[in-house]
Amino acid sequence: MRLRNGGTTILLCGEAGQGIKTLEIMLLSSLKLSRFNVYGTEEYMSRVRGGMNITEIRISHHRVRAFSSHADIVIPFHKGALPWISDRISGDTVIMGDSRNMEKEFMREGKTIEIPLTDIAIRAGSRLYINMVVGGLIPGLFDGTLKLMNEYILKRFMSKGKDVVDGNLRALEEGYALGKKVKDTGSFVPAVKKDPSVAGDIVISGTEAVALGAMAGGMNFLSFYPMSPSTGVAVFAAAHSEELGILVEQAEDEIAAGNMAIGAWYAGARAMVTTSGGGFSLMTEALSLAGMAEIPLVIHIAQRPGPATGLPTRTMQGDLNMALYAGHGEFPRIILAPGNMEQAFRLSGAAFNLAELFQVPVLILTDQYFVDTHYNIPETDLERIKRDGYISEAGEDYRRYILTEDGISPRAVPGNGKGVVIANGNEHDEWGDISEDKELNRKMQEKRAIKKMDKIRKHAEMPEIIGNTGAKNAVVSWGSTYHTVKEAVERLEKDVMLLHFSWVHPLPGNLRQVLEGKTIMSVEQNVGGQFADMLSRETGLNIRYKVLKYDGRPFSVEELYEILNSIMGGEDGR
Amino acid sequence: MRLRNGGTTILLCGEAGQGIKTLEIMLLSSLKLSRFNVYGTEEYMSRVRGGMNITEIRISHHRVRAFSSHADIVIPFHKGALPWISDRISGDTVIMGDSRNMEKEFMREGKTIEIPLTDIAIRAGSRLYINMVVGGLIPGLFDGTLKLMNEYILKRFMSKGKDVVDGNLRALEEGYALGKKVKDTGSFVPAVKKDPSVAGDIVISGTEAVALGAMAGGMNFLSFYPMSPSTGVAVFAAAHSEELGILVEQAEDEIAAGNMAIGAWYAGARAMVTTSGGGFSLMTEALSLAGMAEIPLVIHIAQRPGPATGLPTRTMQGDLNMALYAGHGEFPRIILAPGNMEQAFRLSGAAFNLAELFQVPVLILTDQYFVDTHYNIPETDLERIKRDGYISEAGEDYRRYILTEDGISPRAVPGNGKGVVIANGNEHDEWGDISEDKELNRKMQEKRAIKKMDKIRKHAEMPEIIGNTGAKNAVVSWGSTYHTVKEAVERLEKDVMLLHFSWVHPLPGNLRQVLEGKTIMSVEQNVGGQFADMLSRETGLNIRYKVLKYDGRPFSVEELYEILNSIMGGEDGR
Amino acid sequence: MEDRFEPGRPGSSDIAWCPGCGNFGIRNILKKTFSELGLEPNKTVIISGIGQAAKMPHYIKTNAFHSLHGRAIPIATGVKLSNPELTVIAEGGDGDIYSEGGNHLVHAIRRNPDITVLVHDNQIYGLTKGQASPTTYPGMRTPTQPWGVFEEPLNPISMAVALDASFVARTYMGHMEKSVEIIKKAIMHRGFSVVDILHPCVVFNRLNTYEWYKEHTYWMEGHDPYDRTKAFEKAIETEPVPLGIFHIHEKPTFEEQVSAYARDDTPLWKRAPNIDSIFKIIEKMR
Amino acid sequence: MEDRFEPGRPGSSDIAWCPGCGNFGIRNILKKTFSELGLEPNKTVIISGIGQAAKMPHYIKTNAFHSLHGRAIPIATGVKLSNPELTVIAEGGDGDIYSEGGNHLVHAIRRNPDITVLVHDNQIYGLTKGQASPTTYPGMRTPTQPWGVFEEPLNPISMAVALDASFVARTYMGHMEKSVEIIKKAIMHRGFSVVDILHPCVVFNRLNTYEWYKEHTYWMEGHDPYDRTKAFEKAIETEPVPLGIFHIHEKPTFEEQVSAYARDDTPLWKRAPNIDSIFKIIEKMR
Ligand SMILES: Cc1ncc(C[n+]2csc(CCOP(=O)(O)OP(=O)(O)O)c2C)c(N)n1
Ligand SMILES: Cc1ncc(C[n+]2csc(CCOP(=O)(O)OP(=O)(O)O)c2C)c(N)n1
Ligand code: SF4
Ligand code: SF4
Ligand SMILES: [Mg+2]
Ligand SMILES: [Mg+2]
Repeated sequence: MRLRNGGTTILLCGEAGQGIKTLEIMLLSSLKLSRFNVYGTEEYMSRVRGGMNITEIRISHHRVRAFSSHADIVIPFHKGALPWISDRISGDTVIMGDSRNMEKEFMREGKTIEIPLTDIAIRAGSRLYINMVVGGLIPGLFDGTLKLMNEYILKRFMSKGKDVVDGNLRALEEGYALGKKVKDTGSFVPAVKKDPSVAGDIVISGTEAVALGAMAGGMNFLSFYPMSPSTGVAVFAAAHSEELGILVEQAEDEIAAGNMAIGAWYAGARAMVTTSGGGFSLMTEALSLAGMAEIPLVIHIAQRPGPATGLPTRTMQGDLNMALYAGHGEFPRIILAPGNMEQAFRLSGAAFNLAELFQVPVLILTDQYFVDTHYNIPETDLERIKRDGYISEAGEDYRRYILTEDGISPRAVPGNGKGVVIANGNEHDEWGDISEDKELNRKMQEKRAIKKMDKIRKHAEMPEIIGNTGAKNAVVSWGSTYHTVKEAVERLEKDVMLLHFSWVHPLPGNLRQVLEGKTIMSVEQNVGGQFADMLSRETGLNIRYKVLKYDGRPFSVEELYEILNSIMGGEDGR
Repeated sequence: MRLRNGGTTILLCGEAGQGIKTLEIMLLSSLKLSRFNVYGTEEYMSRVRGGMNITEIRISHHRVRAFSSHADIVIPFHKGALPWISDRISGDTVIMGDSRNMEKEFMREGKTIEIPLTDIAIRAGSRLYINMVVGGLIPGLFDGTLKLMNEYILKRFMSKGKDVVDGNLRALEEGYALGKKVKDTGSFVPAVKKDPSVAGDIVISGTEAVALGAMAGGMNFLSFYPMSPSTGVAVFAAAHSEELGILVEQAEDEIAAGNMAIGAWYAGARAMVTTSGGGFSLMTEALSLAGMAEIPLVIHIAQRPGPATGLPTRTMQGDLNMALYAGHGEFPRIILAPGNMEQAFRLSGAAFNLAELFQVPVLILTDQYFVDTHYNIPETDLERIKRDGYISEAGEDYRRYILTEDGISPRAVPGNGKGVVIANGNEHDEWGDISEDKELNRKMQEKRAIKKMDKIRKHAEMPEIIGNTGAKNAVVSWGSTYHTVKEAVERLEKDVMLLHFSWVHPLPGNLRQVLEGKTIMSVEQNVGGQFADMLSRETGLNIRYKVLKYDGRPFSVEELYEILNSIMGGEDGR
Repeated sequence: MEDRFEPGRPGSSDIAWCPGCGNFGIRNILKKTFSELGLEPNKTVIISGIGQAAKMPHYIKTNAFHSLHGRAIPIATGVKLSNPELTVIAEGGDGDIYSEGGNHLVHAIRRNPDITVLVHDNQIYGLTKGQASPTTYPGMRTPTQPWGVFEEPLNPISMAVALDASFVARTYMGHMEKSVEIIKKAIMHRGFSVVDILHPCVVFNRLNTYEWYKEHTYWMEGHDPYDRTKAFEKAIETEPVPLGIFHIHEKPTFEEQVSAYARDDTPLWKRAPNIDSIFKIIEKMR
Repeated sequence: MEDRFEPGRPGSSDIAWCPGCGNFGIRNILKKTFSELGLEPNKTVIISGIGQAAKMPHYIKTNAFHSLHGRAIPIATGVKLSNPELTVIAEGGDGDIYSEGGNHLVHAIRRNPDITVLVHDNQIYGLTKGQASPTTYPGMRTPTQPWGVFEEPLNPISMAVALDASFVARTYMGHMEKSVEIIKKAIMHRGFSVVDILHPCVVFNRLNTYEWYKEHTYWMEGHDPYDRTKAFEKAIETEPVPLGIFHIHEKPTFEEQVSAYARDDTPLWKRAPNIDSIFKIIEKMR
């Protein structure tokens, strides 16, 4: 199968420590500047040096945003790389680079382009510069520019002295010349046209979209404990901490991170925590506190395969059930799972307004695939959300938990008004003092778990519907798989619609109408089909097929296409 | 409504610190010795002195094991007690005791028996002895014996000196004489006959049943961090630690408690943790570790109302969802929720065999109501379960996670055999070393989350079915409500059956057949109807009515009878 | 003046402590301290954990958050960082702060926010009915340690000195005036202060009674709190137990060093997102 | 002999550490220590947390549990208590044991089980790519502390001395022989031992390099590890950093005092439930 959005997919296969991450960032920016649509994503091992990492770069005339398993070009940076990715190499795949990195069985006539990358790097000054040789090679192959790359090298290696800068630049230019030569001699014919419309686009990653969205939503406090793949959000925020006035603090553990954020919200800040499944496990008690004390809270969970330490640097959507039910006792929460950069920006911002409006925790679920994926989007697609202000003043007799029709009590913060603000993790009366009064105990449970929940549900966003709403088949998906599922479904050209959920919980009330009578296929990256189960539980509908993947690698368009096609073939080709 | 099992219900209403807990234990033993069936339970506040506590004691010719809201006799130990429980006082209720503790509006002709309890106590030596006066009064009223009580006093107060012992004994005897007098003068006519069959019975509490069951199941390690209402199990085990060779350790926090238990199991011990919802929240990560590393684990969760600190000394069944989904990633677990003492004993023991057989965490869910309830049962109803041994030897090339047909790998422990045992919370190969191999990663997920789960499901126990399986209506309940629901349903005399679940998860496969076509009513103590949702999700059946209570107090037979009756009235009186 | 700190709410009149409990004395000490310092209830915050000690905020009028067992310190840190204008106190029991919350104490000392931690140290678990706490003396028999405690008691003073906490003191609540003085200094101290407040639990701790504390404690005289090694020597004395200020090390607070307040000292809750700056960052991603 | 500790499993050959990393040296030290002590792989257990350090059990042959970040100590305690016949080592990084697991270290010291805690202290988070750890020096710029760390570094030695840990030492892995000697003593010591092992992270810690450690550390001479105040004085020295055994306090171990082993020293895993005794307890409930 050739991908609908066409273009070329390049795999860079190296060890940790070979500078491929740097290379990826440089390539994406400069190829975008060269007027290509670009996409990049990484699969890497949980180690700092060595191992088998794969970076995928797609270049296209059209927008490219989905993961493809088929490689048009593979550049192996070390021996062993090709066997490791052999299932992604077909008869069409061109293998480029040092022949010493190519196992014999992969070297086929006309499809192998030997380029002495290492020798060139050594000539330029060090074998470490091999990434720069490739950094030049690829733009050379596609008639791109080196402009941004030069600047990047200057900035990045300045501190290491002129020699290093010059060596890198040399490597880059030699690579470029070589790429041009390969192209000009016709041994490789690039099949990608430029797209002038990308000029004003930005290249953004999931990490950046979440962080920037949160900032736009007014985040001014970020506490965290490092944990892959969630740390990037903290790194990004730390870089802009002084400039934007955001307090960023690495806590001693996730328990402290969660509770610091709760303290911050109690005092009126807009706080977020960024973590992954294991860290979130440790915040479960704090989540329950936020539920009881009605403290807003925003937690970003970048999922990775569990249980326990699992596969720290790989991808999974296995923590939905935990997000739904973490924390003892019963209290409402909101779960969002952006499917693309625009949604990540908008929802990460909106999370703060939602948390403050309903005084509940809001969980943003991404995953390793999502945070480590980059592509270009028009800057104008980033919606400027408004920071709503919901903070009240505390009068003399202020009652933090006053019982109201809709379950929401006006929320004051300490120091804003003459009264005092009493928050309580024990069951309480309207003022916030402990109460064991039977009636009041019941009413407070209803305030939180029924009234507030009902109100939130009315606010729930509908899934994005792609395709013909009258279709007989419906594919449902959530979170990071958006573009991959979309591309696969569009490619299918069957009687099928796609419902993609980025507002995951609570589900809006009228889904049954939309889905009733259709053959429903769910697509998600976990063992149990957690979203499918939730959907079926809430709508009473039967999910006929669960399309699941749980080996820690993202779904590819090709893979999904095959599966969905065979399912729908089975359904009499409808 | 009069209760089916008849008898008399006595409420002792005092403050914390008035010795009513001591009194309850003494009364239950001595009334049982006097050949009555007895039942006792406590509702108390989260404080050490003062407040409003209620102890309910039921005495009957028949077995009494359910909570009743209607009081036949109330003994207020302080002012304010009667208004606090006014909804449990009817025209029939006799109020006994110091008139200074009775509000005017509760003193009705013929139903008030003034007894100068305090004066008698003071005469016996101290106003503190008032509990002993009542301790004598009640056996006196029912023609019981003081035998055990005398002994108990001797044992308990010996360390405080002869004066205290004598004073307590005097108070007891004076109380007894007074009780006899009240009875003999006919101002109170006891309506309870003795039941000789109770002679060999024991009086056991939920706490004791769980602890003893665990001991019988081979528990030899108990780690915990104090938390109401779960601490009793640790207190009981600590008391017998030396005698039974059980290592009991209070950890610095619940995280340590959970992980210590995991270490203990890894080394071959049979370890349990006892905790409540908030503490369990903190064990979530450890649970996930047990799931990944396939370490058996037994956790007793005595539920109380949440979220957060909630109502520390009250009752709720609000943590089922958390028990089901706690922990990041996907792994199997077993959830048991005993409904009576016999089940608590059997299941707490079986938990250890199950944990070891399937190498998964087993969660035992009780609640405050259950652990603080006592009644008499024949000792012979305690099933002597066999401790199965599933520990293998590690050969030279031992593979802890060897892939097998049914997902279970023989489990060796360090030091047993020549080989080494490698457990791992990271994704791993068969030996236990880290692996990022795609195929292996997938297979290991399937081993845990599919194969083992399927195997456990086949092992799942069916619910206890009471009544006519052909009935049109079915009440479903789980855990601690067993006897209350049973008594209410039996009393209804409608076309209804009861399904009570003490094996809660995973549900056995063939429930749909049993329930299909019936009007299903679920009874549980939480806001959301968590069990009902699970049942509906797993069977696809609609639960027509959710009967819920969430004010922190237990369901009473009367209350349930009313609700179920009115529901079934609505169902055309079927 | 002290009446300003009487909450006067429906839920604040029935105090849940046992008659005779040392917590009443601590409450009086706090009311006196607060009013002598001229604190305002609405500019003061008490973050408490869970336990008998942690019920304090219901009986004294300030902003408050009665939170989770062990978590008062990180919450208090979050409050202070978000609004440095508030006077922030974290309060809890010896179980609360030294056992469940032990890690937070260690790392808050390193962070040095300007908050005051008051530990009601009754050397026992009160609310949960008498189990051993980290400061319970060896030999004490409890329901969960019927064999008699044998773990080394935690010495919070030597630990805080070893971590170079900014202000470290111990008092016994039986000495009202001296306790007020010490807690005043702790609150006024710029940086992280921890005060271990010994107090009897009249129900569960039969050893460390009012008389016991009177007999087994003494006030340090002439101790130089700026000498860390001396502080350590004093800290490891156990019989009798020294009272007073052990250690002071003035150093920049967390709030003074953190980059979020480098350019602007507006409390976080008054800050609006700087959308233009954010979009400037975005533009650079072209 | 040392080959006895080569695992030789399919997953143990590709060592995931970076070339030049100090962890290789620690691995050699451990193999030598174990073989000099004559330990048996199947009677020895390493419980490790999560981090680069914590990968050790894959590259040295013993029983092992590569567990959770921060939790090696409670797991190791559980193992030791269940089977005192095993030699139990807990291993992890400075983030692992001092940050996430800080509370467990504090309380394990109080409990004093006979286990050995080895902290690979590279003063940085290695596996998660270079964030500050509790022992990172102020001023270091990292991806998450681009402004330069300003928290007080944790001094694990002074803290352990303050808590009166049974055996407290520090070494630098660059000194192979001395490190072997110290870790041997730590393992042989009856009671809780903690050894802080300094080692360079050649990728993320550009300050504390092999040269740096050589220049900024020294071996204590003539220090009396039984003098606690002296140990404290030594412990708070930072420039240069002292190496050696700081503190020894021999005292009964947890296992020796716990009631479960009072009558019977059979490891727990070999015990069958004593059903008769249990039913005797039940009979008393009549
Ligand atoms: C996570 C968690 N674990 C355990 C508890 C139960 N608990 C409440 S207070 C307390 C200890 C009380 O002792 P301390 O902190 O010394 O306070 P005191 O009552 O003595 O003032 C415990 C263990 C809890 N509320 N939350
Ligand atoms: C609960 C939890 N939080 C965070 C992480 C992520 N994590 C893995 S290793 C590590 C720190 C590594 O530093 P250190 O312990 O010093 O070990 P090193 O890699 O330097 O040897 C962290 C934060 C995790 N695995 N689990
Ligand atoms: S239990 Fe102890 S600490 Fe708690 S209130 Fe009573 S006397 Fe005070
Ligand atoms: S990151 Fe540092 S500590 Fe980790 S293996 Fe590499 S050099 Fe060693
Ligand atoms: Mg205490
Ligand atoms: Mg480290």
